[in-house]
Amino acid sequence: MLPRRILQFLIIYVLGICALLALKYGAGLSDYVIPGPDDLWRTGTEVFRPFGLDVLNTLTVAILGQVISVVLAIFVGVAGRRATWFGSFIKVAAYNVQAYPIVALAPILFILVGDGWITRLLIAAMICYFPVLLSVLGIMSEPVEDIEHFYRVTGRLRWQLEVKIRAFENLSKLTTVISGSATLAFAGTIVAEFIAANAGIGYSIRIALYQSDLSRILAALFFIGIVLSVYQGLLEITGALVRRTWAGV
Amino acid sequence: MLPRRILQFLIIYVLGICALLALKYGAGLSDYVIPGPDDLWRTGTEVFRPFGLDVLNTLTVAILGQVISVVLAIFVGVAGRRATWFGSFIKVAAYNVQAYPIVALAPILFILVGDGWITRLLIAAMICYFPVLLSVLGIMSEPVEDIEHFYRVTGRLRWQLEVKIRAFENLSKLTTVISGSATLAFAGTIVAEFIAANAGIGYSIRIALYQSDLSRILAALFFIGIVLSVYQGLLEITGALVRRTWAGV
Amino acid sequence: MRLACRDIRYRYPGSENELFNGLGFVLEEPGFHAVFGPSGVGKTSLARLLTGGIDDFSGDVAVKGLPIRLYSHNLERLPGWSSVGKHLSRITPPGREAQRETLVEAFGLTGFMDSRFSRLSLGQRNRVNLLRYLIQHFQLLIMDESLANVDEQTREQILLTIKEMFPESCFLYISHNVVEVATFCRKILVLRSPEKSPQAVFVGGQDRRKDARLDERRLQQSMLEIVNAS
Amino acid sequence: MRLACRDIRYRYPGSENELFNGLGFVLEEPGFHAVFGPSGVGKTSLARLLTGGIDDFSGDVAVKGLPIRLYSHNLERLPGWSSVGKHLSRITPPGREAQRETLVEAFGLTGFMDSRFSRLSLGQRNRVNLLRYLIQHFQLLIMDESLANVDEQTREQILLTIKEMFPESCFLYISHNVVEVATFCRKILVLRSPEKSPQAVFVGGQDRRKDARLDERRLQQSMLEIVNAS
Amino acid sequence: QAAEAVVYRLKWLFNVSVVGDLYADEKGLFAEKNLAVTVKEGGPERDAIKEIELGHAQFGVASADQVIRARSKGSPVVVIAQLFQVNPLQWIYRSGRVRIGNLSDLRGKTLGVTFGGNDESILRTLLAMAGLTERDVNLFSVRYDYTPFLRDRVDIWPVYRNAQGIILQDQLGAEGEETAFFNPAEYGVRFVANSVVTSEAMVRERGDMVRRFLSSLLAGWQMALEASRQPQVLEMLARFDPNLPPRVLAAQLDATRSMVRPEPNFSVGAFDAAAWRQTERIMLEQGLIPQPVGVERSLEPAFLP
Ligand SMILES: Nc1ncnc2c1ncn2[C@@H]1O[C@H](COP(=O)(O)OP(=O)(O)OP(=O)(O)O)[C@@H](O)[C@H]1O
Ligand SMILES: Nc1ncnc2c1ncn2[C@@H]1O[C@H](COP(=O)(O)OP(=O)(O)OP(=O)(O)O)[C@@H](O)[C@H]1O
Ligand SMILES: [Mg+2]
Ligand SMILES: [Mg+2]
Repeated sequence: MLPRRILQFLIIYVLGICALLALKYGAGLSDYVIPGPDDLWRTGTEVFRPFGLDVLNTLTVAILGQVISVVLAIFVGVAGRRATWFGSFIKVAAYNVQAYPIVALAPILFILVGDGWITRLLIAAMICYFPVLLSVLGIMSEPVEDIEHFYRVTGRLRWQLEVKIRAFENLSKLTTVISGSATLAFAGTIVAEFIAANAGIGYSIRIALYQSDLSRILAALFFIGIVLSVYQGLLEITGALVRRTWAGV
Repeated sequence: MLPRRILQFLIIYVLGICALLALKYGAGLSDYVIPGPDDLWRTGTEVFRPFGLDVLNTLTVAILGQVISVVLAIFVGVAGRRATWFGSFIKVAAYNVQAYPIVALAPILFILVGDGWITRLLIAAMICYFPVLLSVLGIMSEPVEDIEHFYRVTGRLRWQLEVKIRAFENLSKLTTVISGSATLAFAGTIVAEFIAANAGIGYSIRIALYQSDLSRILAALFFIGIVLSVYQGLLEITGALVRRTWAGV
Repeated sequence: MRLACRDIRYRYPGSENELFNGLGFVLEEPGFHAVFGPSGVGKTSLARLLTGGIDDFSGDVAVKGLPIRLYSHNLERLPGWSSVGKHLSRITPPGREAQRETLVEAFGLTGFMDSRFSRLSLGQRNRVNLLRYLIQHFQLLIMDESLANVDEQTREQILLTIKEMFPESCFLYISHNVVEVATFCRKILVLRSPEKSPQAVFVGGQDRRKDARLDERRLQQSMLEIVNAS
Repeated sequence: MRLACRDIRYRYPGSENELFNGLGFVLEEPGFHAVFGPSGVGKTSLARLLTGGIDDFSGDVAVKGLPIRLYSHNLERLPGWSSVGKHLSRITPPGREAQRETLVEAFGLTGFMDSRFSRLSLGQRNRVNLLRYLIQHFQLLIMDESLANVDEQTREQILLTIKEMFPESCFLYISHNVVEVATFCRKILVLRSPEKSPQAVFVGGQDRRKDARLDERRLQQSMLEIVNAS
Repeated sequence: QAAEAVVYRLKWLFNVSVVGDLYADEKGLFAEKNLAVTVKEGGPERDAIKEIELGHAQFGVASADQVIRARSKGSPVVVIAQLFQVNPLQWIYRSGRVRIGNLSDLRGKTLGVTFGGNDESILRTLLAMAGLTERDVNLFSVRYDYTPFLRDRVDIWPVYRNAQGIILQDQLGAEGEETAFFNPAEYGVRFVANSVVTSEAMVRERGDMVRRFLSSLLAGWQMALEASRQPQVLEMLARFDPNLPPRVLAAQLDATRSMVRPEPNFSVGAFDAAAWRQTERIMLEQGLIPQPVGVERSLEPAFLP
């Protein structure tokens, strides 16, 4: 499963590069608009080590950010699941924060928490949490009548149990969303690095952009893709494992 | 429901402003770091019309972007729902595209589609589609055995019917995600405007950032919040309507 | 105890016809009673109405001495994350453990306490579900087709055990089996279509208990009355 | 036609005991047959095994003359987006519209064609679900407790109608009602616990048809045989 | 005695534009004065003035427009040195295809401009001087990447002449395209760029530390720009900015030198008060500040060596 995933990523990547090269030769674009294959290859070997390390650096932040965001999303999703005033208030707050693009919030964030690692983490978590939240809200606000009935009528339906039942009944949806959201945590971390950090692959992309070096950007995309495929694959395997052990299938 | 939503947004906004002001006076910060109430008020009245128009401009792009992204997400979600090689290929492709931060893809986008309106739309759609995709994937890959059995054994389970059944059984989850994703379409459009446009509220925010004018940014956040609350509220009402008519509840 | 309905009128929102059209009855003795009637006549609806699941009806439901009224039906499920036995022990009120064990035995479920609910057969699910209701505190328990997917022998054993263990409680057993309700139930509330008046009538059953012999003739008589009434 | 099982062995993954332990039987005549046995004995499992739902068993299932084998059970649902009538007409094979109408009538569902499935009573759902299978092309239809939540009178009418309309087809009717299977079924496959050998035996039933009188004595005899076999 | 901890926030990434700052740090010039300086990279979302006010930094680099804006909003910011004597913000163009001999040549051209940025103020001033209105030119909104310029959709494109300017010149040169720079200063617009800032409180209460810091910093700049140290400096730059080939780095360093030390014996850091006044006037005219702030009063030459 994991090797397949990586193979699939490679296919996509190669297809993308080929499309760009076709465009380059088709439209006769010069090397500074789209770099040629030799340039790509040279850059690729050159940045192999540094970008590899950068991506791993980014990955650590992304993983942490994802954990935070999943916890946050579950928290907000659980708090906002009811159709009460407070529930909808929580939802409005959570939605609005999301609507503000990070770039607009960044200055305020810098004022509040300063710069560095925490900001990077926070931005990653903010970008990642919302999609998880949407799913959690959808799942948590729909009763599973045929299971909950007994607990409700016998006065046993604490919120923890309610949440547990709904999570369990939608386990495969939840694991899909959570493992998929790794992608977002990654993208979020990169954005954060882009605007606020001095480490990580996002920072390298910013420098490459600033130096107008498309081959470096393409190389960075390659590393991002590989590492993400692996991480995502591992998450999916974990998801399957959780399903297996919890559901005893 | 709609007025309540707006009221809730106002409460959140006012709370946020108060927190900032408390910080300002607590730490004795100048208007340059955090603007005072008079400055805020003046800026607010000054930008009322232009920002209002900007936000509406952004909204139109966001709506279109959302429509595109929902269509795309459903398309990919349906194509990638099966546990086949092709299904997982589609998924890997869709996930990878998402992982690349827009800032890194922007140069490639500009090469491919040029700048302007289309790029803005595309970026909005790209940011918005992924969370919807995750949910659609989760929903579409889980069979509804007790309904599908009949159609499967009698050879009637075309993919359209399968999709329809699963969508219908998860209607409230889907509408939650789709109406929630409006937020993302909005944020996506703003990001796109930030990096690629010369119209819309994102563009105004960028200018305010360059001029480190926090009062303008706060005013922009206000308009974004209001318009988004209304749009989201309308989407939710539509969602409820769809549920009512389709499910006949 | 007393359970009295007076002039109940109810129509499902969006449906054309009244389901209950002046329904009324009074039940004053505890015991194992039945609700009987053709499919679609409103048994489930009546049960939900008596236990708070439906509350936009007109008319009165007066209840005395039955503070806890539970409704159980045959499509309920247990959560899937641990075995049936674990779930049951978690929801056993303190002091009822022995009762639970007796019921597990009588219900023929001894071998299935380590299984997950989703791996049980339909009849096993029915039984597990009913069992967990029985060990709760209640004065009235409505069993909506709770044993519909259980074989007759097991069902008989279950009914006799319940009657023996809970002589003071009130049960309303919804079933489509005439012989069964006539045999085991004390009073049978026969529901009829809304055009008929009265919409519900009581018929006496044989109320058979453990170790009691059944009078075949009187049973035939009860069955006839039930069929005639419906 | 011929439906023959030889030395079927099956154990659910993760379960300790064998469910089928050399099960074998041969059925060579079409008609309305039953599968009978206590709850949890493996009726549903056998049905799924015969229709492809379970395929990791050992032993042989040899089938001749029954190319289309359908399995239906009582927990199935219809999609909710339009009325039952619309769904039924969509899945009616060309030329079977009249048949469908006859069945709707006989099943007592005439008034419910405009309702959504989720608004039907349990017994009504059972009937709608069974009905849609009957109008499909099939040679073997397994009905797993398909009428478990329908009242006796309606059930009788349904069974008689089915037998009249599909005399050539083969049915396997899973039910817990001894009287019913003894009355209406031609052959009754009684499943027994895996320790017993053979694990399945056939008992003859009365195969009652419309307008035919029932011989009470022979019915008693059949019932006794069934009970003794199980 | 333990060194005093100081945070110094730059305006941009580590590259040739901060070569003196890096050199001072590398060579231990701060440590010599008993200061433990943390030099932090800047970026588009960074604002040294705000960080100084919030106490996250003690010194920083800001452009003149930032300083003027902050002063007009009551921020207690003080400028203690002006690093760039010539604003590196200039426009690159393909001299083979585009000819800009005087301001009126801008007519009809597609001009890259970062709306809201310094280059907008500068460009608008230039247009006003040439008697051109927005309708006489096409303004093209500039963003993170250069593709529109690379694909020749825009005639002139704003760059930091000593940094990206050199890189683009090199890339286009490799394809045989000639480039040149359009420098506003040649037309009399001398908008001030990067300067060293700190807070009024620092000046008032920690004058000694300010003096030690600034003298080390400026010494770093002096040394980094001396031709004799070029190999050493290039080696250092290559470490901080490893992606660029040495020839590009050398060209960048040359360009920087001419902007920070226009003459061989120029003392780095001196104020060009007239340019500051012009900067303020431009901002006032364009409505970027509501009223004059008297920017000279925030210039504090007392700490210059
Ligand atoms: N939610 C609903 N909306 C509209 N009509 C409903 C709804 N639920 C049930 N009905 C109708 O009300 C009538 C009574 O339903 P009810 O479920 O109470 O019947 P029942 O006596 O329990 O039948 P069964 O024996 O088949 O379970 C039926 O005709 C059914 O179609
Ligand atoms: N998925 C499963 N995994 C493990 N064991 C199972 C599974 N499904 C059923 N069983 C077990 O296999 C046995 C036979 O189940 P099956 O559903 O075939 O019984 P049945 O004869 O249909 O019973 P009923 O009359 O109650 O429906 C039961 O003991 C049940 O617990
Ligand atoms: Mg019912
Ligand atoms: Mg079964």
